[in-house]
Parts: sequence; C-alpha cells; structure tokens
Amino acid sequence: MTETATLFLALALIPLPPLAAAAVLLFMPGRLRRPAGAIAVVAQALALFASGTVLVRVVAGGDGFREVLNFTWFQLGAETVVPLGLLVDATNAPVLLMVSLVGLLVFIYSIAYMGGDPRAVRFFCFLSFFSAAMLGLLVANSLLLLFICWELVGLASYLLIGFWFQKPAAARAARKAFIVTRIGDLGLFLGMIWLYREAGTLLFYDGGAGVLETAVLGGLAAGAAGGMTAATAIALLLFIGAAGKSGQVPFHVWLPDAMEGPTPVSALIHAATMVAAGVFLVARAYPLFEASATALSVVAWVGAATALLGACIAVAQREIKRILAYSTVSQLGFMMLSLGVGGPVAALFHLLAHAFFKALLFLGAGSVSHGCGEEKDVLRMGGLGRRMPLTFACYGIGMMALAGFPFFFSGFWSKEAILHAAQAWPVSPGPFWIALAATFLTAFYMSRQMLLVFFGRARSEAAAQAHESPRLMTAPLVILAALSVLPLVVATPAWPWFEALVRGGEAQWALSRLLAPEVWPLLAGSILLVGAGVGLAWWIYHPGRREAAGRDPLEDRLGAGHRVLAEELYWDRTYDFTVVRACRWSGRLAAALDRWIWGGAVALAAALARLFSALADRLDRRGLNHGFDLGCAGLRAGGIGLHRAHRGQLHFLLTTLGVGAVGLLLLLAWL
Amino acid sequence: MNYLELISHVLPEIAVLVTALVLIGMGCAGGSRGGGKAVLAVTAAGLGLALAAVVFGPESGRLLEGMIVVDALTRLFKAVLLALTLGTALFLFPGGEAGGNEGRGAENSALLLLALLGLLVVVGTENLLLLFVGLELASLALYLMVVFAAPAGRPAEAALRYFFFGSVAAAFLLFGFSFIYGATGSIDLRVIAKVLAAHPVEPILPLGVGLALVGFGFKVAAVPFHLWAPDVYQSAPAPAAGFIASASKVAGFFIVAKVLVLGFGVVEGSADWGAFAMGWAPLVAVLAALSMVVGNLAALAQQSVRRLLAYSGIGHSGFILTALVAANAEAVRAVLFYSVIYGVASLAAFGVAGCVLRARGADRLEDFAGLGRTAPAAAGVLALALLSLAGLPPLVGFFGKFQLFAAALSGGTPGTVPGLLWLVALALLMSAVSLYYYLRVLKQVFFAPAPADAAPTRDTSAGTAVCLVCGSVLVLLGLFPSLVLQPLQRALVQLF
Amino acid sequence: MITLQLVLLVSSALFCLGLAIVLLRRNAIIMLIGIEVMLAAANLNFIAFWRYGAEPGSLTGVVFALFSIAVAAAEAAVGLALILLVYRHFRTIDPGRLPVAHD
Amino acid sequence: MNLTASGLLFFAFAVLTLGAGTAVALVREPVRAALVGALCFVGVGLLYLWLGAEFLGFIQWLVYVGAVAVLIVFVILLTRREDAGGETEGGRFAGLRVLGGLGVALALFGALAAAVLGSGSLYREVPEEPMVLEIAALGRELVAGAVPPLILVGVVLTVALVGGVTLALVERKPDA
Repeated sequence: MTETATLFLALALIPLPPLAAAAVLLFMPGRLRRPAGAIAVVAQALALFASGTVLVRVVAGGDGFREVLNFTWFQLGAETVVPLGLLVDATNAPVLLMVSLVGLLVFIYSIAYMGGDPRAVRFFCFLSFFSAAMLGLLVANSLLLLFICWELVGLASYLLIGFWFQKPAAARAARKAFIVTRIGDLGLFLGMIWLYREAGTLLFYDGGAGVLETAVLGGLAAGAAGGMTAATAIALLLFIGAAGKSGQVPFHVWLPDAMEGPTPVSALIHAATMVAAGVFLVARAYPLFEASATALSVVAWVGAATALLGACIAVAQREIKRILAYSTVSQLGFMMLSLGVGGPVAALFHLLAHAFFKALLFLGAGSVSHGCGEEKDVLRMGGLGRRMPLTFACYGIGMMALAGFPFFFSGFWSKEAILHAAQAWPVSPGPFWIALAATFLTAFYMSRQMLLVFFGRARSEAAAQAHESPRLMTAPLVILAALSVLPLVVATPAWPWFEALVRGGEAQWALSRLLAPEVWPLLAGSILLVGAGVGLAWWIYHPGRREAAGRDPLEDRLGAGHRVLAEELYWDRTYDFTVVRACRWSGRLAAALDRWIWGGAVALAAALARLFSALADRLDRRGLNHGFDLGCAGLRAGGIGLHRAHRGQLHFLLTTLGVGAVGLLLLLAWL
Repeated sequence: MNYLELISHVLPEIAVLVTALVLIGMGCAGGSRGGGKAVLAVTAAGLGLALAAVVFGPESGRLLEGMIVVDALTRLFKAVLLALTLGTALFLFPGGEAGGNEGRGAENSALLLLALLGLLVVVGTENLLLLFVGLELASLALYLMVVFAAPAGRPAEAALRYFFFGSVAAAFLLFGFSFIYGATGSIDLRVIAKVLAAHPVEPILPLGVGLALVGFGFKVAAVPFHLWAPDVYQSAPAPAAGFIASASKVAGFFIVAKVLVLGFGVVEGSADWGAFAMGWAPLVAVLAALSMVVGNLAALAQQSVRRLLAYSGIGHSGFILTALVAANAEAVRAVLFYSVIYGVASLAAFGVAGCVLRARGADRLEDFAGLGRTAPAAAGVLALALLSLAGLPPLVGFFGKFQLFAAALSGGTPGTVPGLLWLVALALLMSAVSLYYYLRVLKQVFFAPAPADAAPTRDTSAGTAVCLVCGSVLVLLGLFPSLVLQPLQRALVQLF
Repeated sequence: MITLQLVLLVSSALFCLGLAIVLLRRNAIIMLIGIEVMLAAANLNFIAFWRYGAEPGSLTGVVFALFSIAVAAAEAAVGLALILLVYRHFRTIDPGRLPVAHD
Repeated sequence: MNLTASGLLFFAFAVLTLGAGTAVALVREPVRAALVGALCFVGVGLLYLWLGAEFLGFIQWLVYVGAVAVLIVFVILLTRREDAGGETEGGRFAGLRVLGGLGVALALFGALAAAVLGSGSLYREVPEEPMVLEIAALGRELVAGAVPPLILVGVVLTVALVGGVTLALVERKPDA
C-alpha cells in the first residue's frame, strides 16, 4: 500500500467509527448504559488514533502539505459528474486532532455525568452521531459534502440541546438553535448553489480546477455583478452560514439558550467544536475570501462587534454557564476578527487553544454545579475553592488561559497573535481598539466569576455543603488543563512553528523576536490591560466584602447600565415592541381583511402582509434574543389569519380562481 | 395504421382498464362483500401486470400524431405512477375495506385504477386532445373517490367543492387549448413547437398558454388555484387523498414540464429580476412565489396533519415550479426528479396519517402524540418523509432541492447576478419556515407522551411493508441519487 | 364580412358569461349550467378555428369539439350525482349554505 | 360595411345565445333558468350550424338540449322541495359578491378581447369555398386517427355511470 493510500485510509477512518457506533447504539436496548458508553468511547478513541496518524503525516510532509482524494459520487450522461472528495492539509489536521481529543474527553466525562440518566444510550448515540458529522465536515474536500455534514451537525445539536425535552426551556432552545442556524445555512446553501453555477464544481481542490484554486478564483473576482464581484457575493453568503453556526452577532441569540442542554453537550458542541465550524469554514474557504476585500472587511467588523458585545453582556450575567456562553460568543468574535484582518493562522490557533480551555471551563462548571446541588447562580456560590480543590485548580488554569494571563497559557499567545494581526490591518484601526476593549472585559468578567465562585464565603446552603466530583469527571479536567497550557510552545513569536506548519516554511527559534519593536509594546500593553481587568474585578468582588446573598455589587456601581447589560441589552424588549407587534398586527390585518373585504384581494393582501411580517421577522431577529419565540408565535398567529382566508365558501374559492386567471392574463398584458 | 401496433403500445393502459372492469364486475356480483382480500389481490395483480407491460413492452414509438408516445421518459413515469398507486392501494386499503364502507371496496379500487388510467394516458401523450380527455378521466374518477368510501356529509361537501373547482379549471384549460389550436393549427406538441419556431407569435398564443396554466395550476395545486386542496386532503378518505397527493401530483408536474418546455419552449420569456419578458416564465415564476409563501405560511397554522400536508404540498409546488422557470434540460430533470421523490415522501406521510386516523379517529397534532413508542416503524418513516420534505441531508429531499435551486440559478452568463436569485432566495427562506412546522409534527410524534386512553396504532403488514419501502427509498436515493437520476437523464437525452 | 375575430369575441363573451353564471348564482345546478356554457364556448372556438383555418380538410378542431361535448356530458352527470348526494345530506343545493369544513 | 344575409344570421344567433346566457345569470327561478340555459345551448348549436359544422350542431342539440338539459330540470325538480323559493340572496356580503363576480367576468372578458383584437391574423374572412363537414370523413377520422380518445371517452362515460349508479345506491342504505 502506498503512503498516500494509507493516509486516506486513516482519513476515512476518522468519521467512520463514531458513525458506526451511532448506528449500533440506535438499535441498542436502553438498559445497556455501561456498554453503550464504552462503545462510544472506543469508537472515539479510534478516531483520535486515526487523527493522530494523519497529523503526524502532515507534520512530516512539511511545506504546504496537501493531499486530495476525489471520487465520483455519481455520473449523469457523458459530461455531468458529481464528485465528492476528502482532503487533508495543515488547516484541518490539527482541528481533527482537537475535535477527536476533546470529544474523547467529553465522552469519558459523560459516562460519569449521564450515567444515571435513563436515556443514556440514546445520549451516546447522539453524541457519536455528532462527532461523526463534525469530523466528516472537517475532512470534506467538497462544499457539498461539507454542507451535508454541516446540516447533520445542526441536527445532532438540535437533538442534544433538546435531550431533556421534558424541560420546556430545553425544547424551545433546541428549536431556536436549529432554526436560527438554519437561517444562516440558507445563506450558505445559496452561496453554494451560486458557486456551483459559476464554477461548475464544488470541490475545494481538484488539480487546478477546484473552487479554491487560482483558475476559478480569477473568474470569480473578475465579473462585476450588481456592484460587487461574484466572489464578494458568494463569500458573503458563505459567511452568513458561518456566522449562523459560530454565533456571530446577527445570529448569536441561539448560543446562550443552547446551555439548556446537558453540560457535556455544552462543552463539546457549544464551546469546542460545532461553534468552531463556522470559523473553520471561513478558514477553509479563505482563498475565496481573500479574493474579495469587501467580504474580509465584513468578516472583520462582524467579528469585532461580536467580540465586544459578547464580552459586555457576559459581565452582568449570573448563571455560570451563561457567562461562559457569552464568553464563547465573544471569543468566536475574536476568531472571525482575526480571519477578517488577514490572520487566518492566528484564528486557527485561537480556535484550537480556545477549544481546550473552554471545554475545560464548561466541564469545570458542570463539576461545580454537580458539586453544589445543581446550583447555577454564581452569586449563590462562593468559597468553593476549599471544598473542590481539584476543580478549582483546573478551572483556574482555564480561566487564566481565557483571560490571557501572560506567558504560560496558550490563550495568551493566540490572543496576542490576533491583536497583532488586527493592529497590522491597513483598512481601519477600529477592530484593533475594539479587540483591546474586549480583552480588558474578558479579564474582568472571568476574574469576577472566579472570585464569586471559588473565593470568599459560601452564600448559600448548597455551596456550603459542596463536595468534589467523582474521579471520572475530574480526570478529563486535569487532562484539559494540561492541554490548555502545553500548546503555548508551538505558537509564540519566538518559535512560530504552527504558522510555519500552516503557511509553509521553516520555524526558527529566536527569543530575541519577543523584544522586537513591533512585538513588545503590544505584549506589554495587553498584559497591562489584563492586569487592569483583574484588578478591577478584585476591587469590586474581593473576598473580604460582605454583601447579601444574591446581590451583585456591580449593580450598585453601574446603576442603570448594569440592568441594560443584565437584560442582554434589552434586545428582547426591543424585539417585542417591533417585530412581535408587527407580526401580530399584520396577522390581525389579514384577519380583518378576511372579515370585511370580500374577494380574491383577501388572499393576496394576507399573503403580502404575511410576507412582510415574515421578512420583518427575519430582519429584526438580528441581535434580538429569546423574543424569537414570541416571533414564532406571531408568525403562527399571522398564519392563522391567512388560513381563515382560505376557509371561505365555494364562491369565494371560485372567485379567487377567476381573479388568479385574470391576474395571470393581466401580467401577460403588462409584460 | 395498424390496430395491433397500437395495442402493443398501450398494453399497460389496457391492463389497468381490464383490471378496473373486472373489479366493477366483482362489485356488481357482490364479490367484495366476502372479503376485501380478493379485491386487493386483483388490484395488485393488475398493477403488477401493467408494470410488467411497461418494462417488457416496446421501447419507443410515436403513433397517431403524438397521441400515443412511448419513450424512455414516459415508460419511467408510467412505472413510477404504477408503483405509487400500488403503494397507495396496499397502504390505504387495509384488508380491502375503505374507511368503513364495507362492500364498496371493489368499486373504489376500480375508480382508483380508472384515475390511474387517466394519468397514464396523460403521461404517455403529446397530443392536447388526449391530454384533455385523460385529465378529465382522472379528475372525474377522483371527484367520485373523494365521496365514495364514506358518502357522509363532509366528504360530499368536499367532493362538490373539488368538482366545481376542477370543472371551472378544466373549462379554462379547454378554452386555452382552443386558442393554442387556433394560433398554431395543431394539437400535437411537436408540431406546435415547430410552428412556433417558424412563425411570429400573436397575443392569442400566450393567452392560450395562460388560460391553460390555470388548469395546470389546479392540477398541481399552485396558488391561487390551490383552494380546493386543503379541504379535499382533509375530508377525502385516505386512499383518495394519498393518491391525489402522490400519483396525481407527479403526473401533474410531468405534464406541466413537458407541455411548457417541449411545446412552448420558444415562448418562454424571462422571469429574471428587472428583465421580465413576455412568455410563460414570468407567469410560472409568480405562481411559484405565491405558492411558496402562501403554502408554507398557512401550514404554520394548521392543527390537522392532513391539512398541514396539503399546505406543505402547495409550498412544494412552488419549489418545483421555481426550477421549471429556468426551462432547460437540467431544470426538467430536477423537476421530474423532485416530483418523484415528493410523491414517495407524501405517500409515506399520508399513509402514516391514514393509520393514525384509523386508530384514533382524528388527525390533529395531538393524535400523533407518542406514535414513536406505539408504532415505531410508522413513526420512523413519518420522520424520514417529513425531514426529506424539509430538505435535510442526507435524505433525498436535500439533493432534490439542491438540484431544483441549482437548475433555477443555472441560466444567464457566469459572473453576473443570476436572474432568478430573487425566486431562489425566497424559496430558501420558505424552506426554513417549513422546517418549523415539520418539527411541530415530529415533536408530537417522538417527544409527547401518548394519551393513556388512546387506542394503539397498529400497522398492517402490507402497510408496514410500504412504510419500509418508502423509507428505504428516501434514504437510498439520498445516498445514491443516480438510481433515479441516471435513467431520467438517459430518457431526457432523447427528448432534448 | 364576419371575421374570425368577431366569432372569437362572441365565444369569449360566452365564456365569461359562463364564468359569471358560476360566480353569481348560488344554486349548484345553475352553476353547473354555467360550466357547461364555458365548455361550449371553448367548443365554439375549436369549430371557428377549424372553419377559418388554413386547411379545412383537417378535421382536428371538429374532432376535439366532438370529444369535449362527450366529456362535458359525463362531467354534468357526475356533477348532478354529487349535487343530489349533497342535497340528501344537507337538504340544500346552495353551496353558500353548506357547513364549511372546520378543523 | 354591408350586411349580407349570412352576416345577419350570425348576429341573430350570437344575440340569441348571449341573451339566453345572460338570462341564466339573471332569472331567479331555477326551472326557468334551466330552460333559458337550454335555449342558450340551442343558440350555440345554431352557431355551429352557421360555421358549417352541421353534424356537431345536431350532436350539441341531442346531447345538451335532449339529454343534459332534461337531466338538469329533472334534478331541479328532485331538489326543489325545500329550495322552492330559488336561491336565497342571503349572506351579509351578497352585494359585494355580485360585484366581485361581475368584476372578474368583465375583467376576464377585457383581457380576452384585448388579446383577440391584438392578433392581426384573426382579421380574416371565411374561406370562400362552401364548407360541408362530411360525416363519412369524420367517421373515418374517428376509427383511424382518433381511436385512443374514442375509447377513453367511453371510459369516461363508464366512470360517470359507475359513479351515478353507486351514489344512487347509497340512497337505499341510509347512513346510520
């Protein structure tokens, strides 16, 4: 067997074991919980092994290594061939390893966390299914295959968020996540079809004919269509999909709600892997984005806005997982920002680093609430550092990595690289300053969380009686903590090994680069900012203070501003006033028209009203939180109005038919 | 002309007709009273014979100025229609009894076969006269089927509405045909195409096409000619509704695509944004847009699952017509492919709805609660069907939609904004809406607990078999779309 | 002196008259007459196009009209059967007085 | 423009047909409406005759006036017990309904007329040669070129028969 063949065998082996495990678990009786967990873990371990093999091969391959295996899905006639393909290069190999590794740890954690759930077998089935889809997404060399896996990832996420469907909030959150991300997927779908029209293929790399290769890209960037090039239009459409999956500002509303799912799900899907799929898509299709400066600017600004808004809102949240969720939103914003300003390597590295420490934080949060009786409000915790020392230590490492504590954490260096890229962006200094502000806020809200949870005195009964979690839960924490520290060595300015891997070239070890004039001021500045954030948090939340339980001292200091943040910028309220009203009124309008005006105009007007309200619904959903559900209700009410219009008498139906016929003929005459 | 040759080309139709006559005879003799099994056996045997006649019959032929056309495409679609009808019969005539109307099974099956005969004729002709008579045969049989199984009040009312709506639409169709005949001097689609290519077009031709579109719009339930559909789907007995939703609709799309593209490809016009030009394309584009919006939004408000399926079917008509606007070979392939898989998916969905209806006496959303536990096979197939309709990969509905929309965008010069982008964007938006109401059904099926006093929903063995076949078709075609696309492509190559 | 156009105008008027009957009358039987009038208008078109056509030797138009008369008769029979059925259940043939299907 | 006898005849037939049709829309009493409907069908038959399709004219009279109209009157008599007063012009929006129906019909006529008037080739006279529809030729056409529709129409009539008979049978078994 040749080396390439072995490589692709390994590549194919990555998503297959979890898929097989999911298929087996689907038909497994519900009482076999232990074997189910074992099957899932073994399958995931196989995937991890295969990923490791692939990564080793990529590293050994060196400079710009890329192997592509395309095969024909099917063929129609002589010329129409529908190909799919697998791909391995330095962009996806590290992510593959990360996904399968975090997946494995989360699977192990789940055995302890979900062991008592009567539907644990189903849970492992869904988890394996998710893992298979996510890994398939990563190895795809065809936008079509990527999209198929993309949708399956969405489906798996829906099933997992809504796993405890008895909780109405969980069911709602699941539906919201599915539908909001699918609206993003529409953009991706449309972009994909458009790309197909322009290029005639959806393969990324195909010996010079793929969509990411110069021949096609040149064509895309050339033609001007309605004020923008086809490359811009397609890249923006793809970005809508990426923004939906990665919770960027217009579409971020589903992510915090998704925390209704079981904690391992939050860690795996909504911190480490699925939400990174959008970032990965942009990184994967980066040549296409590079062909359009406009698209890159949009990516940068959306990323910057997301980074700042996510951090702002996280400051005033009380629920431990919700803080982390908004922090995820914010960090995803950092990654997008980095992609937009031309630092795809930094984005990719931040993606990897973030995956480890955010998974650690989520699992740690799960351990914390597990330890103190499913308490979730950080203001009702406190002093847990003594009672849960192992969790405390691991969580502290994760927090420092996220907050960007200097030198010994991967998060510090990845953020440093992003800031560096933003500073060098020639288009606008805006994103750079926004990123600095977000860095400060990140340090602040993470310190706040640490202080509230682990320091001071216990502020509730449950917190006072907290206990350390079982070994099976803490072991993954320790491993993840180690992983949050270790990768730092490969991506410092002193030894840019990772950049060399992705970009090609040789990494030279040179400590002196840290002191280069274009590096050290930023380094020092960001350390100062982090220090300021931590100091401010200490000043407000220092352990010695005595406050009533359940009250946030920040509330008194910020006054009205705090409420605005705590209410997630009042987006719900605004939403209620605008979209929901509009929906309700257009529904009423449709009903009134039905009642008072006779004739085919009814159906038409109602349809138009519905159309507008549906459009309004889509438009205003951007930036608006769980008013989404109200929006759905409004949509339904409008639908009822429309439906009434149809329940008319026979004569009404026949007249509508006549009106339709006349309308068609008049349209003909008008043309 | 040689009668023997003629007979050899219409053997499938003859098999269906003879079976129908045998069933009528059985009905007169009271044969169905003894047991519906005999009726079902005769029906299945007749359909099997017809299928064999399609497979082993002549491969091509064009007789009597296009009245009888046999080619790969018509054979493929005749086979599809026969298979869908067989599925309808097995699924929805459990034990041969149709909805409590004992003793009517034979006549009911006969009407089903006669409606099928009409559709077979429609599929296998390129002649407007035979097209009209075939459509009328199918329509009349369907009006009667709606009321036949249980001539109680509500189906009777629905049948009357269906009848009036259909008759007015048929009158429009005939009136349109008369103008087409007047403008071209022929009723043979091939000749019409030739005449149109050679002569300047006068206003009465688009007039005729526009009027005919009313009739076709009725057949495929496109807005604003759709108002009959929700009532009929809801009130008709399950076999009739299933047949109307699957086989009848497949034939409808087949004939719309064939007539418009084959006969009137020359006068297509343009529906590109900002560049509308006279022809049938802008008309179809408007029908498509209205159907998508109205169908999908109205489906949101439904409580009855069959009504919901009716509106979702209206929405799907919009999706399918979207691709038709592009009017090239790719578009026809996408339209035909999607109509087939739509037929399979809606047969499955209606089949399960029929099972629930029989067991629980109603088909509101609440009645589907807990189906996932009481009848897992039916629930699984319902999930596959609905998710396929929603276009979720890797089910075949996803690939079907990809093809539809890719075909719609395929026109125009590369590098410019595709002319039909507006329509496709609308379609995508509406397909996101559709996911919402499909999930509502599935939520009931899998996540709501079954009411304690509910009668258990049982699958009949034939029903389970059809379920499994439909489900595996949806999955298999999703993984290997070429199973249908390949023969379709080969058949279309002959046509274009 | 009677041009084809004039005949077509008459048939168009007849068609619209049929539609008006269907839309205006609330007696299902009279509505049925309206439908028959619409179909008759179409037949008139076929015959007119045949008569004024370029090649009167071809009988296409007449044959079409002949068949559509037969089909229309069958349609009328089915329609009347349905109307009788509805009458038996609801004691009315006014479609406006039928209970509309609710869900 | 000089009116010939033939032209006058056409106008007379057209006026008869359209007048009778209008009467159907206006006459309230169902039986009378049905009778003027029959008159309308007679007028259509006359127009067929005028166009030279005598055979079709006779068929029209046979089928419509002889069979369908009689059937219709019969059904009206069957169903008139409680509907004796004709249709009720009930409903709150009867006026609007009439207006809408008229509007649709008129608009449709406008569209049709515009298209017909806009088609230049329709300004043509009847071809000069006397036109006789040879029944023998029609018969040959039916057994040669039009066999499939002929048989299919037979099936259509069978469906109507089966439907009528079976629905009539229901009466013997009143539903519980």
